[in-house]
Amino acid sequence: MALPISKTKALLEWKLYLFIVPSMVLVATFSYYPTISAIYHSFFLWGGGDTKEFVGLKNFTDILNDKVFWTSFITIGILVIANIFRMIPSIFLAVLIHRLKSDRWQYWYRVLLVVPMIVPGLVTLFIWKFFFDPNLGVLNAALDASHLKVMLVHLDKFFGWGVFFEGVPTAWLGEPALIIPALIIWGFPWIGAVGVLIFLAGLQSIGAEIYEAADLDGVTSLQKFLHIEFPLIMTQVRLSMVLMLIGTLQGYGLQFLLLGPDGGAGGRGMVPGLWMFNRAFIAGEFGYACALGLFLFVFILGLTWINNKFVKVDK
Amino acid sequence: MNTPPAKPLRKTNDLSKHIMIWAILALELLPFYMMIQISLKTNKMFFENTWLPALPQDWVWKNYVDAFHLVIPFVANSVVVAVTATIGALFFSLLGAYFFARYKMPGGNALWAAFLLIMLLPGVANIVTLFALLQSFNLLNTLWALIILGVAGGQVFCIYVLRNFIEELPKDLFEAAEMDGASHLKQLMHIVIPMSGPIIGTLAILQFLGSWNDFLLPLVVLRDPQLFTIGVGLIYLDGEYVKQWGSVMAAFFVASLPLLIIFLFTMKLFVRGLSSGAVKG
Amino acid sequence: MRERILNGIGIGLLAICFVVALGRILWPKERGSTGEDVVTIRIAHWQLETGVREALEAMAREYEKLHPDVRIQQIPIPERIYTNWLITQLIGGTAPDIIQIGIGMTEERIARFFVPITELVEQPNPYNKGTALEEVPMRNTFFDGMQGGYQENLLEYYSVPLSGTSIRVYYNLELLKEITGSDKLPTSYREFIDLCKTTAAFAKANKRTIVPIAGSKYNGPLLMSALFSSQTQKLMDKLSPTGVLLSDSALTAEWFAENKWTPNSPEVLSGLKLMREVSEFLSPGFMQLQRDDATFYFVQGRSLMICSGSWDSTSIQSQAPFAVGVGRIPFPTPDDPIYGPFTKGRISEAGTLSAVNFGLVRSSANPAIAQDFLLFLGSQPANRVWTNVSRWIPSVVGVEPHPAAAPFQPLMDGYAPGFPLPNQADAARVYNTNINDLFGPEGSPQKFADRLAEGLLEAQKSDLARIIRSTSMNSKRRDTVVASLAVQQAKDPGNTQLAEKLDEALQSIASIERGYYLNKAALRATETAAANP
Amino acid sequence: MSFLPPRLLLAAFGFLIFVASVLAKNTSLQSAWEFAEVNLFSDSNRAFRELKGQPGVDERERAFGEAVTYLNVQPRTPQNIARSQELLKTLISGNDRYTQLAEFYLARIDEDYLIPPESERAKAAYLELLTRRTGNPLVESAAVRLALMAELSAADPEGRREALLATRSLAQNLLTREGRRDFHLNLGLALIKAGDLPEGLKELLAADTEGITRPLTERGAWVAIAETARVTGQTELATKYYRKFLEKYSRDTRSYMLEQRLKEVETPQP
Repeated sequence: MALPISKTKALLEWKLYLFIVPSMVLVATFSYYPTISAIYHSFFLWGGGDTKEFVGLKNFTDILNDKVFWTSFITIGILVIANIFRMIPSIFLAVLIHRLKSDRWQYWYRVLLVVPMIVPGLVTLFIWKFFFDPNLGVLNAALDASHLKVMLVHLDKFFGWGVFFEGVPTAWLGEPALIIPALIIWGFPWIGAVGVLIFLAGLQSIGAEIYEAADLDGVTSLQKFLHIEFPLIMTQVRLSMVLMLIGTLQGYGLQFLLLGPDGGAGGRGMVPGLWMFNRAFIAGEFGYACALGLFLFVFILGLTWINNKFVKVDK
Repeated sequence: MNTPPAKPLRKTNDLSKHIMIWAILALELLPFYMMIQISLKTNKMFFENTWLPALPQDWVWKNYVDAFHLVIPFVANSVVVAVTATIGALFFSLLGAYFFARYKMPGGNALWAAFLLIMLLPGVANIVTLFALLQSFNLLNTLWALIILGVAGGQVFCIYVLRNFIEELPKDLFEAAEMDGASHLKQLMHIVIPMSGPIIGTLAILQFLGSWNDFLLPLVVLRDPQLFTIGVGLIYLDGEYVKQWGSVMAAFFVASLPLLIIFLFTMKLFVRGLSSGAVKG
Repeated sequence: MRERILNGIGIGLLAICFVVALGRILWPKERGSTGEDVVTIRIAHWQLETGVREALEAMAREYEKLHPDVRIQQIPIPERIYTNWLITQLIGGTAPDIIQIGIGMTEERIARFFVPITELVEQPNPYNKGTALEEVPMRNTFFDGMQGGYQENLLEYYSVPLSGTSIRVYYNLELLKEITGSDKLPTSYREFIDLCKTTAAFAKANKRTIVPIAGSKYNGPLLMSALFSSQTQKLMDKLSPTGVLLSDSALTAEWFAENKWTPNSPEVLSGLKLMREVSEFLSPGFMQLQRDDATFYFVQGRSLMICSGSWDSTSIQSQAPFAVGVGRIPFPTPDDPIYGPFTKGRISEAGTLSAVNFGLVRSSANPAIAQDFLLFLGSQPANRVWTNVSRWIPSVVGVEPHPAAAPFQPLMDGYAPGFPLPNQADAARVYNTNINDLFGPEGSPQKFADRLAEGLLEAQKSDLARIIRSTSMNSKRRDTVVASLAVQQAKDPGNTQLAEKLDEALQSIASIERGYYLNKAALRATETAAANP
Repeated sequence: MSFLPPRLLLAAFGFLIFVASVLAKNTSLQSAWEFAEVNLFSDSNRAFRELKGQPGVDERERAFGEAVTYLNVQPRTPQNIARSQELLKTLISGNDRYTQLAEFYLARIDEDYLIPPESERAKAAYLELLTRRTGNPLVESAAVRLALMAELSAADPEGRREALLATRSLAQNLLTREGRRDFHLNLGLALIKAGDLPEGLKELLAADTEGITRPLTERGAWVAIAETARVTGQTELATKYYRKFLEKYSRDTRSYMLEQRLKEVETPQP
């Protein structure tokens, strides 16, 4: 931690404040100013141009009876929980690579992990849209080939989902009930290259002797993970969880590209961020979008505050 | 700082682990493979055989010729923006991180909280206000706007990571330097930077990647086509109504070529940086 | 050590790239001289279809020949991101001089950022000198009287149209011959549906993965909404007061609120039934597919037909390795057993508005030159270049369309379309999010009609409230303008130009207020309807 | 960029303020009105405020200018609207051009700017203004507003028809051609919508005789006249207006349909 410093010495070291000034100025003008202006505009009826009308708290009272906004929190809730489970493969891969004997392989796997990072996002989007294509897509072809589709059709009749039908290719992004599962399947092995490398870093600080002791007591590989490896990378896991939480709550890019501004069939893919985008750019209500943004900001602030308070992990 | 990497001494061979790792990596590398194999095909060839690469003799090199002509001007702009933004971001964040890490200065905690708060700010509604701000500085339609936004955007994450790193450095080094009257700037130059090679390398690459792939900001800020960066160029290709998938993928590959080259050379630095455990909670 | 060398090379390479790139930017080798005397006029649009950029380039070169001191720069922007790009450029004041008006354009933005050209188009176009249209006011030189460039609620002309548009069905003639033995295109809806059925049977029998009509969330609705509006023709005649020959969203909303039509009225149900029947022959899951997926299907010979606009003709003709036939949308005829009773017959394309229209931006650095270029764009000679290079239909009278564009010429014979289903922001959301109940495997017209009945009234309330707010903002802006004109005219009675301006302003305000009160009446009716269902 | 010593910066700033105020001095009322005419409301408002107390400036015109521009200074806030009302109230005494305009705009504020609107007060003000036969075209546009309010007053068509017919008497207060024309046109369209075709047609014809100068408005009026005449069986009136329309506006999206209608009307049905 930073060295404590007495008041008097701090005055002597005033030059140190000069170090933080440039960053503060940059952040104040390009991050804080737009937010303050967004807060200012959330009290106006504003179409993005410069004609605006003061309407006081009307935008905020409108939020209360904005049904679409509230139902979008259900979808985002499911996605957040799903994203927590989607962190498991990254940890699993990190542990796998860590436990390899040869150093050579460990290095080359790290290199291979980084390669997907340089491929433009549009390519991955193309592949996944291809994956979900009802007619020539991989998912439907695989389901048909493996006769899983037949089983699904029976299940559908039994439970009455009204989603899977004999001979009708399933429109994964066209069917309201399938939109959330499709969003979760998206990016299947769910490997975050940076995440895996960070976890690997955490695992490296485990000394060889701990493993020897564990082998002697005949500890199974699962217990080894739970008692040795996992506690050590807890801090990294919590950090990436917080970043994931913020990213998911604010994010709408994938939904927009895949499902369009209305959140796809049945509006099931609607998430708060996408609704903010819809109100601003489709309905032209920028003031209202600012109010939504402010509400979302306070909501995420609350969540991260709770997270820091109750998920205490000693360093 | 960290004990030599432990090698778990176990007899069972790692075959099962290798298989699982290769299975996962195969899926991760699928987009990379598809990009390359499609880039050598015409639409007709791609359509007949989507997944397997075409036979070498009928590879369509014309796709790459078109791609180079289209993408090269964008690459030049992107290189200028990405490099300058990365250098600027790291320079200022190093200074900032040093301030937080060196002493618990009065007001330090308040500033730190202010910095963390920025990560939570939702973006969409204030693109319009950000734009009006750039307009008041008449930075619009210039690469400078992208550079400054890149530098400002990178501050929070870089300071967060660098602060942890500098705090881990042994304190006595700083006290010794202070004894013989070294100013804070000298301490930063002679102690912090030499020791934080890998972490700075990592942050540099992440920053570079960030501004290389970004397309919303350049699209909103730039108006003249000759200033467009890679991200915007690729959106054009994706915007065509009847797409020649071959040349589209070839352009994507050419766009990621500079990244590939830089990675190949600085790979060790990057992997060690990420693995140096500096990125902590 | 090896690592240090590798890093050195890497950083070195990057440094070289950086220096070369920086050099390229600081001393750009601009085409032609970019000295102080050359004025650059920028023109932005979203038509990335094949042919358009080439046509605009050709017209720009023609104009540059006439005016060597002007350079025209074209800025094409993909459709998906045109709205975001447009709003920020307009607000930022860095917008190009001339912009295509259409996507993402609300009346308030047009009034705020674009220059009304009503006076300009009342006089003949100087660039039509030496043609038959030399004396004709510019407004009258376009096939639709420039209705396409006219803003309903602002009561001003704001843009010059370059092209006409029409919706057509494209046919893969080779496949058609293979399936039906002849290349005769269906003319009526009955023949069209029978062709779809034979195609589906043919595909099943020969195990060919062929789809009768290539569909997407863009192409599907194009065909179906045209067919739908044939079913509300007679209903609209019955409801609309005389003198209103064009569908008006405020009137449709008021009729809906007063239960004069509901999603369950027979005409609307029949329209939905028509859409459902056609959707069964579209590619499965078409509501999830994008526009380019459908074109890709058709061009690869995976579907017999595709319904799209004339704007796709050049792209399709140049990509398709087979001969392409073009036919009119097969509307049900009055004697059609199922869909006959509600329709007056095929829909006239006289109502087709001229399109691809460009407006003049207020913040343009040199408005005079930009306006001159806009006049040039709308002239007969320029329009001839347009149709011959882009192969799209011309918008100016007396210009022969390129042979490839001929089948797309709007066909005047026919009747006015009926009103479409409401498509304002929130009504469209109700429509889009429940569309699966119409086209889905278990969907049906009745089910979708019930969904609409549930959500449409509420959505219409918020849409009407939004329209009223934006018209009110527009009418308030006029209050100060007309006050200034009134005082100036009173102080200088002799000035006829001022008197005409005041006279014009008073008439346009009277009509705007009428539209404002029509929407208010519709909103009141909707509120009373919502209050007691 | 080199850092200017603070003292020099302060001096430069002071000088700038001085130059701005000098520049404003020679703006005249005319330039202030021109700003307003081209939607530059904030500049116009500032110009009017700076002209306060200047020699040779007609204070009543200046005050009216300031009041009217406050209506569109951005952002539009209740305080600005209140300032506009106060200024307009100072002009009510006397009976010159600015008194009439001030009363008209006070009514306009009641009608559209106040939240919630004071429609009754606005209606009464418009009525009173019209009976004073001001002969000012802008003030006479109040008649159109009264007609529109009447149309909205009743929910059922019958009630609407009566309310509209009641406003007919306003016509004799209108001394200007523009006032009469716009009133007859909008009253006619409203009556047709409420279902009273014969009376509506009379009003439209009255508007046409006054002379509609705006092509866009003229087209709508002629189509309405021709169609209503056809439906009410006045075939030669319908033929006259169909021909008038097709001759002047041959290239309109409605021309094809009107040609069809003309054929129906010309050849007397057997």
